[in-house]
Amino acid sequence: MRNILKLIVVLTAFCVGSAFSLAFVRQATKERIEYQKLKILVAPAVKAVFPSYDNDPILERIKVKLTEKEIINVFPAKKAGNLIGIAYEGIGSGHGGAVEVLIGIDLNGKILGIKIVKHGETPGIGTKATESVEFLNQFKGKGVGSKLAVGEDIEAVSGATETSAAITEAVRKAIEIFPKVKQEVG
Amino acid sequence: MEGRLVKEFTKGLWEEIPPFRFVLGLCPTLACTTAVRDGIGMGLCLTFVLVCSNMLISLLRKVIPSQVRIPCFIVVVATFVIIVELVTQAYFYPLYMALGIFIPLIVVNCIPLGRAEAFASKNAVIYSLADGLGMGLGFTCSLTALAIFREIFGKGTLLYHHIMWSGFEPFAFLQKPPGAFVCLGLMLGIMNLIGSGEK
Amino acid sequence: MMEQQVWTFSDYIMLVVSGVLVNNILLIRFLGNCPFLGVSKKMDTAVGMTFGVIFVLTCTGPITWFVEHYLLEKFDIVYLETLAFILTIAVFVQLVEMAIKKISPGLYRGLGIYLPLITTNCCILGTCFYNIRFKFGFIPTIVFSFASALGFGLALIIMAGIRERFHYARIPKCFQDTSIGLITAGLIGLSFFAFAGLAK
Amino acid sequence: MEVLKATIYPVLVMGGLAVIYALGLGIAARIFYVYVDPRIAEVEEFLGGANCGGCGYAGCSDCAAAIVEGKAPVNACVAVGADKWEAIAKILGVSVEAGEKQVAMIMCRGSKDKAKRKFQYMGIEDCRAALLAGGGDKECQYGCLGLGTCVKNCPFGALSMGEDGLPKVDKDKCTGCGTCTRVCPRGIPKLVPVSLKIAVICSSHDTPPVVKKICEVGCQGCGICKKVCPEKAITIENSLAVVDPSKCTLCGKCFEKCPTGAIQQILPA
Repeated sequence: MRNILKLIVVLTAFCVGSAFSLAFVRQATKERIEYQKLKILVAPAVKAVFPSYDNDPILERIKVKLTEKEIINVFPAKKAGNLIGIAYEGIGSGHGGAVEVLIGIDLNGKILGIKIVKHGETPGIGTKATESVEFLNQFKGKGVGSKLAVGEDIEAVSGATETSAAITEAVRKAIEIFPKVKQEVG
Repeated sequence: MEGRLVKEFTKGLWEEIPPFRFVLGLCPTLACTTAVRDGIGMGLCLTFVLVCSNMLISLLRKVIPSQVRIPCFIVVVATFVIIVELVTQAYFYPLYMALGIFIPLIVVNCIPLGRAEAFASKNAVIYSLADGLGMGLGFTCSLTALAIFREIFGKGTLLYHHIMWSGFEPFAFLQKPPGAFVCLGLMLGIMNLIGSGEK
Repeated sequence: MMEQQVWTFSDYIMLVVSGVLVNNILLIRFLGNCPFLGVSKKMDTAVGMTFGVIFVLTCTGPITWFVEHYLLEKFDIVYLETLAFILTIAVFVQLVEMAIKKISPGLYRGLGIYLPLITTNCCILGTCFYNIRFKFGFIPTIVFSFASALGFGLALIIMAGIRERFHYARIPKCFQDTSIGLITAGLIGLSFFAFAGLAK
Repeated sequence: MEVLKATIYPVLVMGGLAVIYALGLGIAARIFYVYVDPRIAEVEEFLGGANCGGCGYAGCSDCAAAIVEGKAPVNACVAVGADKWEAIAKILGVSVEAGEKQVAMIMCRGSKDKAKRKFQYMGIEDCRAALLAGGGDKECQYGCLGLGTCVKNCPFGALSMGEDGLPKVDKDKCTGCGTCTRVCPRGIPKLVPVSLKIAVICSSHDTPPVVKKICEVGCQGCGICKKVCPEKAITIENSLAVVDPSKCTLCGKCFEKCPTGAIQQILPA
């Protein structure tokens, strides 16, 4: 019995010590890791949706609480210290799962540009829409007050209707929350 | 004492250099040597883990009961591995992405566990430090050497700079997994040849 | 293959083909090379090791899956994955070793000596990580773990068959043993490339 | 609050895991406790340690267990001498039943100049490999191929390859483990009692005319020795003379009469 007790005490002590020290390392590196991950994933998209800016939108990201559970990252673009626009993601459901679209919006709610961040669409079919510059450029200039519906103010890429609709859905959803986001970002 | 310190340090660099003389830790040697940056990165990660775990185990060697020493060693090594994982993720993200699963797998790399069992649990802290540093750097050198060869001839680049002449057609085979095996096998053979010439 | 919701029977077949042949854990994914070169000198030991790995991996795969999803994710401490997994594997292997020793001494004689080696076999821990990273559900986890172990065994046994013949071959002295073993492994790996395209 | 949570959760979870695992191991160690006879380790100390398999068990520790359990005699290990057997017997508290030391003997005299070759073999230096190439280079299908597979496999270094292309046995080093007998594709080395005084040093079952043609020193099975032996100790079995050492008085008549000298008195080395 004493042997078992000794076993438990030693192993537990090691594990607790290890977990304790790791918790600290984790807290020290957490912010940086999130920044690095976003930088790889989102930074190219941010560059694509804004014409020009001179800050690091990833570093200055703002967390906006939409509801109790839903928190999104908002990336502000600045020029000479003045906020010129914000970028954040909208999600639509496509053929192969979620389609994540980053949209850049100026302060008046006008879309500056959009870029697909992540999708699972079929190569050669759905990707016709995700890669079409013409299709994506249709969104430029639209914004709060636009209908944003396929067949009305957005023309779908033929052969990739489903994906076109998913992208449009993502943009529409993002625009819907714009007033709230703007209020938070201020 | 100084003489012994130097000896413990240098043995890892040639006489017992892993993974050539000690055929241990082959998985990262094969997987993380497609580019020089990855090879050096992997080597340094392992060196850090090895030095830290060697020192800590040497410090605690009188506290750990022998029946549970292996689980304890594993916990110590795993702790440092997670630290490395978090730090590379925070500061060297591209390297972290390139090495992928092989960073957490340092835990089961035979080198840290083997050194803990064979050396650190029996020797004083200072010697364990020298041993860990020597072995780690030896491992780094081996990986770098293999990576230099594979990157130059497999991709035609060195640290991502093109260095071969313009018409150079890279041997893609060297970048593929079987190329890694063959390459390491040949290098081991050459090491043996040099080693046997010395005697 | 990833994040798939509904798994049909043919998906499982593809998963096995992929695990055993296309993405062979030893030759293509580079996991478990130390025991691969260590115990492939004789056929008997290779077969013993193979059964050990198949058994341990098929059990630890699902166990670590539970640890990940019902413990680590719940408490938001996924970064402790490495520590929790290796501890689980080490303890499991030791338990099995003790149990086999008691229940079947004959089996212990054949398998027991390989069990301590299996703890530090990176193909076990590596496959457990892959199960999580590929976001497999519970059943695919079991299938993939088994397929990986089978792939390991296949490569190991092929290698042992070839290495036994090294006795009769005239190999230059400096290339003997590990060196020629690695080159042979490379050539086997090259032949496994022929399976590429058979499954994802 | 957040920071507290982030510290306490990992500590609690890992601590909990450790307690459960350690408890499991501790309990399992108790449930699955196996009594290992300490004498097994003691006995193993005295065994050869070469895992030669001469005892018929899977290895030295296996043999030690068999000895302790009484399934194998205390002198089961042929690789060590009588003093070790006595030590083992002392551990177990029994006496040694006498068993004579056995040594290997090469049952062929067909050296390079005495036995004819079919062709010149230039392949891998291994008798088993040579046998695959047209059944070996010797005309005699029973004789020693002389490529030294037995020499390479002897765990005690008791065999060496002689100038004449036949292996030589060092009787002092030989432990009678029988490895050479097992690895030789033709079974040329045979285990014989170390005190053996007379033997027919040939393995050929070829008929007299065949042997006459291919080997100067082989036993032809002519039967002259059988005729001259006053004790009727010699028989001819399948064209090969066999001596019964229990009947032989070493009178020497057969040595004189044998036309090829295959039957020999064994002189102490």
